[in-house]
Parts: sequence; C-alpha cells; structure tokens
Amino acid sequence: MTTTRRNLFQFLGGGAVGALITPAPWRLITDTAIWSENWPGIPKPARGEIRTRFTHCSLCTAGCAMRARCVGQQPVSLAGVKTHPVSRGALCPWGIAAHHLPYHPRRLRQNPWQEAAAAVSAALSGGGRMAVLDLRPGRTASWSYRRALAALPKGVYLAPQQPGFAVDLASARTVLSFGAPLLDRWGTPGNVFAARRNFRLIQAEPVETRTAALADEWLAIRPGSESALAAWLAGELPLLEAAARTGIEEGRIAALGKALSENGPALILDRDLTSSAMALNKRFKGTLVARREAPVPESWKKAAPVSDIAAVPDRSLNVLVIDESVPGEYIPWPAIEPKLAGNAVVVAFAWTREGYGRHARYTLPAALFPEALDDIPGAIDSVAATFRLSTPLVAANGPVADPVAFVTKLAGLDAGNALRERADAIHKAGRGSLITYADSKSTAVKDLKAEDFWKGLNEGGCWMEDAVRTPLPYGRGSDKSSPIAEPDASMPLEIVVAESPVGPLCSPLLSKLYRESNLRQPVSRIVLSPFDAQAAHIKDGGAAVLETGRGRFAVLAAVDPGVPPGVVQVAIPILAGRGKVVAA
Amino acid sequence: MGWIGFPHVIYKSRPQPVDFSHKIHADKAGTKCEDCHSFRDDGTYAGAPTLDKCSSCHAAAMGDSAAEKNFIDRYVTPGKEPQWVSYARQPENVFFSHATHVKLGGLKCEQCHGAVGSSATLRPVEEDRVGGYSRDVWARGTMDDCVACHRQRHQENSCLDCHK
Amino acid sequence: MKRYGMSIDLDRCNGCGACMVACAVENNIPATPENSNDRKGITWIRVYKIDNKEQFPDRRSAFVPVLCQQCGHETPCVHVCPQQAVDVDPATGIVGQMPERCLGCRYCMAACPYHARYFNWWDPKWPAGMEKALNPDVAPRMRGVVEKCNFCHGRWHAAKERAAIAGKREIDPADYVPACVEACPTGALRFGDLNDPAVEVARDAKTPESFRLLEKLGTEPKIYYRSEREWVREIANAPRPGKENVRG
Amino acid sequence: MLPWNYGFEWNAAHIIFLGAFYTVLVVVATTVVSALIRARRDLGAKETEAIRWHSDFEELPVSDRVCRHVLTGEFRERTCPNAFDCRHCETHGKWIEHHPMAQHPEFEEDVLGMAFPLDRFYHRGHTWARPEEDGTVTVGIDELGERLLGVPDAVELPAPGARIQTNGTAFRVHKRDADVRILSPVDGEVIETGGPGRGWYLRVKPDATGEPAFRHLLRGAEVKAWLNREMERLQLALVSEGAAPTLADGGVPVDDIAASYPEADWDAVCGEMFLE
Amino acid sequence: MDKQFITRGVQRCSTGKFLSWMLPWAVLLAFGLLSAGLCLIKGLNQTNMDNRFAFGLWIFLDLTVIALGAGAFFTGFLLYILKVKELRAVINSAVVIGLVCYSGAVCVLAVDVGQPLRAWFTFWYPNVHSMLTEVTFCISCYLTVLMIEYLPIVLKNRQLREVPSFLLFEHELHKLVYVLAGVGTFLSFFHQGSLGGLYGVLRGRPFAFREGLAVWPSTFFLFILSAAAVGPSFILLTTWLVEKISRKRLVRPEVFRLLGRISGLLLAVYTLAKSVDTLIWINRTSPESGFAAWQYYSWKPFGTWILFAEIVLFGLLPALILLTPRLRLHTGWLVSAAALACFGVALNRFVMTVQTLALPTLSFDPFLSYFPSWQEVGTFLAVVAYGVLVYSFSFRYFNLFPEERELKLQMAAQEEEAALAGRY
Repeated sequence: MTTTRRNLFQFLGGGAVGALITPAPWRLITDTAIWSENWPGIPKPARGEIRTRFTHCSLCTAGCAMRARCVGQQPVSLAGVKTHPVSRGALCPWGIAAHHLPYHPRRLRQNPWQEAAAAVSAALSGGGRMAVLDLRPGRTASWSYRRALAALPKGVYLAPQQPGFAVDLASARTVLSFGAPLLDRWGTPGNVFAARRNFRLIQAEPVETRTAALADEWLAIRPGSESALAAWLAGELPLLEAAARTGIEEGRIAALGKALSENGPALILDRDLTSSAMALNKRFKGTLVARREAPVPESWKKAAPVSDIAAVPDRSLNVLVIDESVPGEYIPWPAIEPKLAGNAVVVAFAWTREGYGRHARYTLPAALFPEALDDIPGAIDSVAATFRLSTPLVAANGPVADPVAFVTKLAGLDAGNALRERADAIHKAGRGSLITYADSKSTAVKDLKAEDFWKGLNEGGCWMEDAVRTPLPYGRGSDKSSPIAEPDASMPLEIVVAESPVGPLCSPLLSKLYRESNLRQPVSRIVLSPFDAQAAHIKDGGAAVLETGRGRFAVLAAVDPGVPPGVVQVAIPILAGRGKVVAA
Repeated sequence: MGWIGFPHVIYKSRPQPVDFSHKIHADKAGTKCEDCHSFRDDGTYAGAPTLDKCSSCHAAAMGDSAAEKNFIDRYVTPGKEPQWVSYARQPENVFFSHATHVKLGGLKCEQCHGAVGSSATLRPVEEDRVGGYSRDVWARGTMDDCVACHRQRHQENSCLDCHK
Repeated sequence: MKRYGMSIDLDRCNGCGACMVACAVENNIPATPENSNDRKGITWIRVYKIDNKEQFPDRRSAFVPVLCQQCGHETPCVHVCPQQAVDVDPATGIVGQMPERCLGCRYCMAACPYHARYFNWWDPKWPAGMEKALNPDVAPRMRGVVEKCNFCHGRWHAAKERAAIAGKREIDPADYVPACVEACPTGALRFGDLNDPAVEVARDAKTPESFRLLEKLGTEPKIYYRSEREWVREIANAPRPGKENVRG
Repeated sequence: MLPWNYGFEWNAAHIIFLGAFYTVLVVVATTVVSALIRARRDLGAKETEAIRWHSDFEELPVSDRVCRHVLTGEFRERTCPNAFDCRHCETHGKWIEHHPMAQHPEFEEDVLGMAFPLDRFYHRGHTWARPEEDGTVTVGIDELGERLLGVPDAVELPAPGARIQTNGTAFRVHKRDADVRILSPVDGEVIETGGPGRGWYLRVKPDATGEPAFRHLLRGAEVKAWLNREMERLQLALVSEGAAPTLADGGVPVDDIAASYPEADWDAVCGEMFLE
Repeated sequence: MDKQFITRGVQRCSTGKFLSWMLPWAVLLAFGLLSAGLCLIKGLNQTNMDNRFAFGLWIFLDLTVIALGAGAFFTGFLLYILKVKELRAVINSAVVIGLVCYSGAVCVLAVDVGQPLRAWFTFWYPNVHSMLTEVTFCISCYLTVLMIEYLPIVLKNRQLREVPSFLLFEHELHKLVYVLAGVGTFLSFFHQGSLGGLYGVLRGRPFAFREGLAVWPSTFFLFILSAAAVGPSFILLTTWLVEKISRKRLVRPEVFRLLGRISGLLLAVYTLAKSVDTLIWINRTSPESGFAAWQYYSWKPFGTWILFAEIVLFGLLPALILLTPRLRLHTGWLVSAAALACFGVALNRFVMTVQTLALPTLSFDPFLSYFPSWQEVGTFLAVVAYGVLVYSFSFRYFNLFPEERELKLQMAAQEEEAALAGRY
C-alpha cells in the first residue's frame, strides 16, 4: 500500500523534474507572453506606401484646407495646410478626426430611395408644392436645387438667412463682440487666430466663455442687457441707465465707446449678426465688406429665389426635401412644421436619424466627409470669393444617396457635372488664382487651361479671388437698434450658449474632450450659479429639467460660482433664449 | 525525440504561393536585390515587389518550367497579386528601418536574411501557433540578435529605438 | 545629444482640444466605452480648465495642456518600474514606455505627480471599419498596460528613416513635430531641442514668465509653460487646499 | 535574472541583488534536498521505528516522561533524557552499581488486585518480556493493559521471522475506536505468535541476552510504584476523555475498563496509557 | 467520520459541525473567486480604480495582510534563532497564518496586475532599483519557504506519519527548520521593508516621500519595525480567537503574556521612530519639495486626527498597555491592546496607500475619493474566506498547538482535584 503510494509520488516528482528539462514549459511561458502582445482583438494597422493627398474640410463653411496622410488610399490622419491663405494650417478638433466619420457607428444603413422617390412624385402629381430646405446655401449644389426648383411648378428653395456681408477681421483694430464665439470655431479659425494678434478684443457677455477668457477685456454684462449697451452705443440711451441695466460701471462703458470711436477701425459683432449690431458697425465705420461669391455660369441665373421659411404660407408644402448632408444652421422643426400640408412627404438626406430624420417620413443616407464631392461657400470672415472642393478621400462606407440627383431628377435636370461647369465659368471669368498645396504655388487663372484648373481643384487646390475690399453700402437693415428686451417673469433665466457643442456626429474620439476629460461641456449638461441652483433645490451633478420655449429637456446640472446668477449655461445653440430650471 | 518533434508541434507551416527561385533570377536576369526589393522615396522599404514588376518580364512564359507556367496562369494572366508570406515580418510593435540598416549601417542583405538571394526555391514560412510570429524572427532572429549587433556598434539607446 | 522639450503659452491656449484629438488619432488611442469617465479615459495630453477660484464676476479661467513632462532627473516613473518597461533615451531625453514589457502594476502611475500616465482599463475597441484608419507607425496597445506620451515616437522614427535614405544621421527638425504641436491652431504649443539655443523653445524656456509644474520636486521636467497672468503662474506650485479648485 | 537576459548589466546593483536571490534559492534547495537525502538514508537504515518512538516520546507530557527512579522515589525529580532506554543511561548504570536490585522472589505479586508476576520484566508501554530457558523471550501485555483493552476486537501480529525492536511497534490491537500500537520491550526476531486467549502474544529470539539486555525494563519493587503512577495517569486520562471520576479512591479496576466507560474516548485513553 | 485523521488525544467537534462551519466560508470564497474571475476575464475595468487612483483596496489589503503575517517570520526568528522556547506553543499556528496571509496576498496581486501572463517578466528582466522588484522576489521566495515550513506540520498528521517516508522526511526537515527560519527572517526583513519603500521612494508624492539610508527611505525601516511589532500581537489575537471559538485552552497564559510583552516592546520603539520620522518629514522633507505638511491634512476627511490616531491611539496606547505587567495579567487588556496594535498597522498601510493617492499633487487637482466596486470587495473577501478555511482545516487535522494535549490533561487534573475537594 504505502510502497505503491511512494511509487506514485516518485513518478509524479520525476515527471515534473523531467518536464523541466524539455523545452515545452519554457516555450509555453514565452509564447503566452507573445500572445499577450497580439492580444486577441487588437487590430493590426495596414502597412503600405504612405501618400499625401489634399482636400478641404466640409464640416463647416470655413472649409479649412487639409493634408491627408494616407496608407494606400486610406487616410490615417489629417492636418492643416499652412500655405492655405485663409485657414492657415489650423484645424478644429472636429476636423482633425473627420476621417473617422464614414465609420460612425450611428450612421444610416438603409437607403429607401425608391420608396421616397415614388412617394414624392405621387405627392407632386396633383400639382403639389415642393420645397427644398438647404442647410448650407451658396454651394454649387444649392444652385442645382434652385435651378431644379425653378424648373418645377411651385418649387420653393428654403435656406437659413445668409448675411449679405463678410467680416474683415484683418483690418479691424478694436473688436466689440456681443457673445460672438470669436475664438471658438467662429468663422475660419486659422484666419481669426492670425488676425487676433492685431486687434483688441472686448467681449461683452454674461458668462466667461472660451472667447471671454482670452479676450483683452471681458465685460461681464447682465444677462439680456446687451441691447441696452448697444442702445447706448447707438446714442439712444443715457450712460447712467445703460450702466444700471448692464451692471457695468459707467467708466468702463465710456471707455468702450472711446475705444470704438478712437482706436478704429472698429468692428462690432454679435452671435447671430443681427441688424442692430450691423447698425452699430455703420455708426462706428465697422470693417464689414460686401460678401462676394465665385462666378456661376450665365445659364444658371434662371434659378428659384432664396426664400425665408417664415415667408412660406402655412400648410402649403406637399413635399419637403431637407439636405442636411453637410452641417449648417439648424432651423428648428417648430418653425417648419406649420408650413407642411397634411400628409406632406418629408425626405431628409442625412448622416443619422438624429437630425430632421426624427420628423421625416424617409431619411436617406447621405455621403459624408470625406466621401462626398462638394464645394464649400465662403465663411463669414472670408473677404474674397473662394472656390474649393471637398474632394473625396475614401469610397462611401455603405449605401449613400445623392440629394442633388434626387431633386434634379424630379425636374428632369442633369446637374451631374455642375461643379465642372462652375469651375469653367470661374476659369472663363479669368480673375483670381489657383493655390495648390502640394507645391504651395499660386498660379493666376489666366495662365491655366480649363483642364488644368479643374484638375488642380480636384487635387485639393483652392481658387481665390484677388482680395478686393468693396466697402459695405450699409443699405440693408435699419440703422435703429432693436428695442431693449424686457425679461419675462415666467422664464427667469437667460440661456447662454457657452460652448460649441460636441454634436452626435463627430469622430468617436471627440469623447476625449467631454467624457474622458472635462474640457468641454457635454450637451446633456447645464451649468448654474450656486444662487439659482439653491433656489431650484438642485445640487451639483444632480438631475434637472430645463424648460424653454422649445420644450422641456432632461439634463444634468453642474453648479459653478463662476456663472452669474440668472444665467443657465448650455451647449446647444438652438436653446439660446430664456428658460427656467427645475429639479427633476 | 522531443527536440525533433517539438518544432512541428509549435509551428504551423505556410507555403509560399509561387515556387520562386531567387537563384535563377539572380543568375539569368543578373539582378541585384534592390532591383526588386526597393525603397520608396520617404525611405520606407517596399518589401516584395508587386505583380506588375514580375509581369514586366513574365507577360508570357520565358522558360518552360512548370513553376513559371503555373505562376503566369494563376497570377499574371488574371492580374491577381500573389500573396507572398514574409519570412522576416517584424511584430506589430517593432519599428525596423531597412534604410537605416542598409544606408547608414552599411549592412548586406545576407547578414540578416542569409542566402535567400541564392536559394533555388522558397521554403514555407513556419508560423508560431500561439504567438503567430514567423520562426525566422521568433526563434532564429530574435531581439537578442538585434541587441547583440546594436551593442557591438554602440547603437543601443532605449526600447523605443526599435519599438513603436 | 538632444533634449527634446516643449513650451506651452497659456495665454494663447483657448482650450479647443485639437491637441487631444490629434494625439489620439496619431497614437491609435481608442475612445473608452460610454460608461467611462474622465478618470478612466486615455488622453496622453489633457487640457485642464483651471480658474482663479474667484466667484462671478471676478472669475477668470485658463486652459492648461498637461502631457508627460519628460522628467530629466530622477525620473519618477523610470526607477519604480519593476521590469524595465520605462526608460529615458539618452539621445533624445524622451521618457519611453514599452507596452509589451509592461505588466500593468501601475506603480509608475502612483509615482507620477502629473497624472500623465494612463492605464488601458478596457480592451481597445474601434467602430467597425475604423481600424482601417489606424496609424501604421504606432502599435495599438493591449488591455491592462500603462501608456503615455512619448513625443510621437512614430514620427521620430519616420524622420530618422527619411534622413537615413538621404544618408544623413541627423534628422531635419522640420520632419519631427509631435501631432499636438502640429495641430495647435493658436500656436500655443512649441516643440524642439532644448539644447539648441537657436530654437524658440529653448528661448521660451528662459523667459521670466516661463515656469514648470512642481519644479521643486526636482525632477527637471522638460515641458515649460508661460503666462503673463500672475494667478496662472501660481499653478507651478503645490495645491492650496480648502476650496475645490478644479473644473476641468 | 540571467547574465544573457536583455537588460542585465554587470554592475554592483545587479550582482548584489541577484546574488542574494540565488543564495537564498540555493540555501532553501539544499535544506530540502539534504532533508530528503537524510530521510532516505534513515529509511535504508531501518530507523523508522526508532525515530517514530523518539518523536512520540518528545510529544509526551513532561509528567509522563519521568525517570523510573523518580517513580520509586529514589530521585526527587528527573525527566528521562533517553526515551526510556536505560541501557545506555549512565545515571541508571551508576545507580544500580551502588544499589543493586534485590533478587525478586518467585511468587506472584498482586498489585491493586492485578497480577504482576515478578518472573518477568515490564515495559512502560504495558508489555512484559519473560526470558525463557531456551534463550527466547516471551512478550505479552500486562494485566492493566489487558484490562484496558478487555477483549480486543482485532489483533495484528507480525509474521514469524519479522524483526521487532525496543520501543518500536511489536503488534497492533484494535478495541472499540482505539487502534493501538503495542511497543516492543525487546529487540529480536519473532519466532512464534500467540494471541489474547493464550496469555502471551510473541515468542522472540532476542538479539542479546543477559541482564544488560533487559536493563531498560521495570522489575521487582519498581513495578508497584510504577503501577500506582499508572493508575493516576489512567485516572487523569479517563477524566480528560470525558469519563466520570469513579475510582478516584484507588478502587480496583474492573476486568474490562473499556466496557465500563462507554462514554470515554477510548482511542485517546489507550494512546495515553500505551505511550503512543 | 474523520476521527482517525485528528491528532490523538485532542478534542475536535463532529464532522457535521465542522462542515457546517466551513460551508458559509466556502460560499464566500466561491463568490470571491467569481469576482476575481470577472476581473481577470473582463479586465480591471470591473474595479473602481482609475488612472488617478491606480491602487485601491487590494494594495491596502496586501500591505496589511503581509504586515499581520509577519508573526510567522518573527516568531520563527525568536524561537529558532534566539531560542525563545516558550514560543514553540504557537509556532505552528504562526506558520499557518503566515502562509495564509502571504499566499492570499500573492493571489490578489496576480489579479491586481493588468497582464498576469507577464508576471514572470519581473523575474526575467528585473529592474533591481525598483522596490517592487524587491517585493516580488522576496515575497515569492518567502512564500516558498513558508510552504516548506508548512510541510512538516502537514506530514505530522496522524495518518500521514504512518507512511514511513513522510515520517522520516518530516523528522529530518524539522531538524533543519532553523535554516528556513533564518532565510525567512532575511527575506521578510527585506520585503516588509521594501513594501514601505514602495511609497517612501515616490518623489512625486511628497506625502509619502521620505529620506533615508542609502537606497532605502525611512519607511523601509518603519515598516519592518511595525510588522515585527504587530506580528506577535496578531498571533496573540488569532490564538485567543481560536480558543474562544473552539472553547479550548491552547496555550499557557505565560505565552500570551510573552507575546504581548514582545509586541509592546517593539511597538514602543516603532512609535518613537515613527514620531521622529514624522517630525523630520514635516519640518524638512516635505517643505523641500514645495509642499507644506499642513496642506495634506486640510483635505477632509483626512485631518490631523489620522496622524494622532496612527501614533498615539494605535501606537503609544497599546504599547503602554502591553508594557504594563499588571495589565498584561488580564486577557481582556492583552487582547484589546493587541487588537489596537493590529488596527494601527492597518491604518498606517491605509494612509500610505489610499491617502497618498487621494491627495492632489498638481495645484488644479481635485481631492479624490474612491469606493471599491463589489468585484474588488469580493476578491478581498475571498482572501479572508480562504484564510479561515485553510486555518480551520489545519487546526482540525494538524497539531497547531503542541501544548493543547498537555493543557487538557492539566485541566482534567484540576477538575479531579475539584471533585476530590468536593468529596472530602
């Protein structure tokens, strides 16, 4: 009994020792380590030749020039292009990771083109009225829409109001900004930062936004009293009252007036470029110039006019096609809905269902940057007319529908190579020059053949008109400032937009900015002053409900003594206005 | 016994798509390594040549070897890139610059790759079953070998010299 | 022998976060899951929003990008690592982390006063297809290891290779700029060899407004900050407890 | 860890640190290995029984390890240093030189109503050894032992030809839950086996004969003194193993003690009494 | 029925009772293993640790448990090297406790690292300047030593020793055990120390950073001292607990008092050293690195009270009690003092690990709080349950307290005398 047991032990012991002198155990150990290097599920980045390609970012009208580092055809990183005269090598976080967009997990996957087309033509067969809502007017695509709608009976072209002027930051010496986010994705960032060194920035807004933080002077103005300050500047309000309303001591207000009139040229801006601010520019000889657009073919001039949504009679639209394939100024649905006739067909071309898709009958997947070929209209701060293409870097990842083709097809119009026609028109006009980035050269259009011009544009070139500053006639808009708003009691708090929002559609990596760090305010969070938070019985990090004219929103509240009483700080532009906050 | 049987247990052998003879090409075509295995402008190493390089000569059969015929039928004619398996493909975490070693270090290809250039046939690549690395980098040319040479030439500074 | 360092102008940084995103793109840093937070996220460079701890209207804010400070003396993380996964490259002064050698004990993270080291709490995950857009010059890390800024070493390799093909040993400074510096739209970040008095970084480091974080610890960090604002320069020193003093 | 591992350098830190490490490994390994080797050697040298007895003896309470001369009152206090093997005990040797034992009479001695014939020697593990004329030795369990075990449930006797050694296992007896090793009083070779019924258990051909060979065993006057002590121990054992203290007044033990203390942990009692 | 496996002559409860005692602990262990498994399979995102709180409950557990386990080496040292014979009564128990503590700690460490598969790198490519390397080497070596020391205890089991080879091996190994005790002392000295050094060297954490001798910061020596001080206390505590739970006398009161005295003596020395160190740190070390010591204690809840508690309440107080002979006579005082001492060392380890990480270093850092996730707590409990199980098993089947049998007889004798006294 014991002997056999002893033998067993001896056998086991011997076996163990024996195993150690074979390579097996050692090999296994090292291999496990190697295996942990190629940890399961870790992707292997593709290897291959590195190529550099150029394009323009179409995420906003800044249209910054981009240098894409590609492995084979696949862009793996984006950078700005120093030689671009407007964007000057600057990119915003959204642009830097834009090449991830085609792989966005929440991107639309179905393409109900047939159904949508059928429904639309059915709705139009009875001579229905069709409208196209274009979130980014001024593109060649916009022209195609207008041409198509002109061809259609009762076609209406809707677009957000565009200011008829451009802002010449470069020649301003003093800039007064009523809460315009000048240093946070306003205009063309590169252009703004370049000009920033030459002007004194006075930021008049209730909360300390990024712009206020870096402004030369921050006027912590009482919420909602901007109009009072404007009125004083317009000479319609005595200094004492202005001071009383704005909560800024008279001395500083007076100094402000002095600076604007003496340290010119001055420039007055506000968030929405309202007529009153422009009126002030007229008074202080603000450096606004007439907006200039790249030439278009004569044949296009017969196009539907740009009409304002407000001008459309109620319940008159049978078909509404919304192009939100490129982000633009978002017109709130409540402003659109009343214009729709009963059982109107709404077709949205979008990236996700999270925009107008929530209200549309059909949401068709639009190609997105950098899959789509598109041109980008000039930004608010681009003085000269430009024409640049957002040339595709990758093939579309998934099914995509082209909104222009959809609309023009209805009108039996072929706008297939509208961009080329436009390019030729520009070439024919013969003004300006083409800037190419690969060789960072600027060639006058006159010296180029139409072919080469078009080729250059497609290789990421940028056509730019030789800067001609046509001073603004200041005819448009009343020169009276708007009446001073009286706060209404039911909505005690001023909703201030202090952040450019990290919207749903951006590279997943943008989470680094608002979730993985506290750099930016998430859209779901509002910031209150301790005073208001206490009044509403909300504690820091607690759940709350924000009530505005647009409805009620469940949010998380943060409490910050840096926020003035009477203000709720949000990160969704359309919420700007007045509202109240109650504990959830 | 274990020592002989062992390699077969731990290495999975992956044959090359085409039975390519460096020897014949070196002799007949009289080519040097860098004629086919070239550098790109940015200094990166292009690795095995692409099909068009081969078909520039092999558009039609030059000899009458079965291997060549097979190659032309399978790849050249349909224009399909042969999927060469790299013997010395470095792990993902290794940065290896041929340019540095050849241009600055003045190394000959043979010093690391052995007599591949004069081999009449391509041996299959032995791939580690667990780690997935080629035996040539994982058992024969390990990091220790790199280090030995680097130490000898005082080219050793930090991990990130060669790792990425 | 080079001593790469960075100078950061806090009066220019507008906290846009371009550097953070550019860094994540360059170094194949995945986004963490929805349920993660600012304490589990990986950002080799992180921009903190700081303020003067005053109330409205005296509140003033600034943005402070914090990345690995590349300590040059008694580098805290180097000598604590039990298995030589961290080292300082004498040729560049860059503190390097070897994810394949790291066993994830996180001792180095406890050792780092700047919280510039990050742990992979999750398996790295990219949305379907996005792995095609990974940077081939940087190997993705596996779960359970520590990682940190190494001044975009992939770019350094590329620059060296570019020099090599031209037969040069010295790289062209223009070829080697970290992603964050390249991305900074306001030009607040500058990068260069601190040993070369000609480059502006070396000059920035000498200006009276320039300072380094926790200089008194004696770890000789190679990241220099500068600001005209007195209260901003205060951040060089130890925390002043009592009030909660951070929002970002 | 090894000179050819990456990262190893021949500098003071490495040498000191790893030196210490390897020293520790070597020391620990040597300790274990040498223990193993020695154990093997002992096994070869048939030391098992002796070592078992020694470690058992070490485990015994001090009170159970008193010298035989303390029992007789000759010494006031002495703990046995030789594990009850007086053959090599100088003290004992000297003592009996000066106080030679009285020739014991041939009649039966009765102690507390138990028969302890003095024609034989007694082992403190309650066995006796009786030298026979033919030079063999008969080994049995003494009366107290018999009564402790009563009628054994089973007995494991060594096969004739087996070797037994002093204080080593002579044979095993099973009673109730008790499994008792009976210690051998002599060294020798078993030539015949008896059993409970026959009054003796083993006939042994001893390695040595004559007085010195039995010097470690109790005899004559010692027996009574020893037995009194044993009764006290039994008392203690019974009490501590949960039996009621009944014969506290030195009453005569019944024939089958086991049967009369069903509640007692008999295994423990026997272990105590048979010095196991 | 497992009677034949239980040491002869000692009383143990019935098998059923034993199993019903083990069951809840087994369940707890199972739960703990589940949580640990989650951390291993899904990764450390299962814990509430994060980049700022890189260490959490587990490191605190490891440090504490290892400090408490120090009784094993220190008792061994006293018994085999300094020949304090009385301690033979508790050495076996001490060894088992040590084994439990160390093996538990090592298991938790294996879960705590992000890539357990690479744990061996530390041995293969050691950075000999890292305190953690020292810890890893020493602890793993010492764990081996403890296992070897545990072997004789196992082999002494009533049935196992029937196997001659086991019997002999046990016998021979036990003869050499003083060598192991020596090695154990050496190793423990270093890893207890380097566990302290672990934090003492953190130049970047001025709250923990200390000056010291050569490569070792003062915490290195303080940890050795405190561990040696509470080791005996913990043995005292556990032994007393086991006596209460098993309702038996296991060691003589003298042994208790001896343990108490040793503990008290060392505790007094430790408290003194700690105070001196704290003064130096407040007045020199910390200011030199730009941190005024008061800053650390102005973050609630870690006020100066924690310093007071560490030094006076859980240091000086128990030391005085244990050094007062009159109080030592009362088990109550003895035990409660021991408990205080053990709690003190736990608090000290907590301060070194958790408070160090909670305190901000950059001026714009927030003060951090951290609460472990259930997976962490589960793993923690697994170690406790594992300890109880192993100890209970050993207590039942192995002879942890050699004097138990003798004490039992003594008590019988007393009872009998009492009975007799009653009779006449």
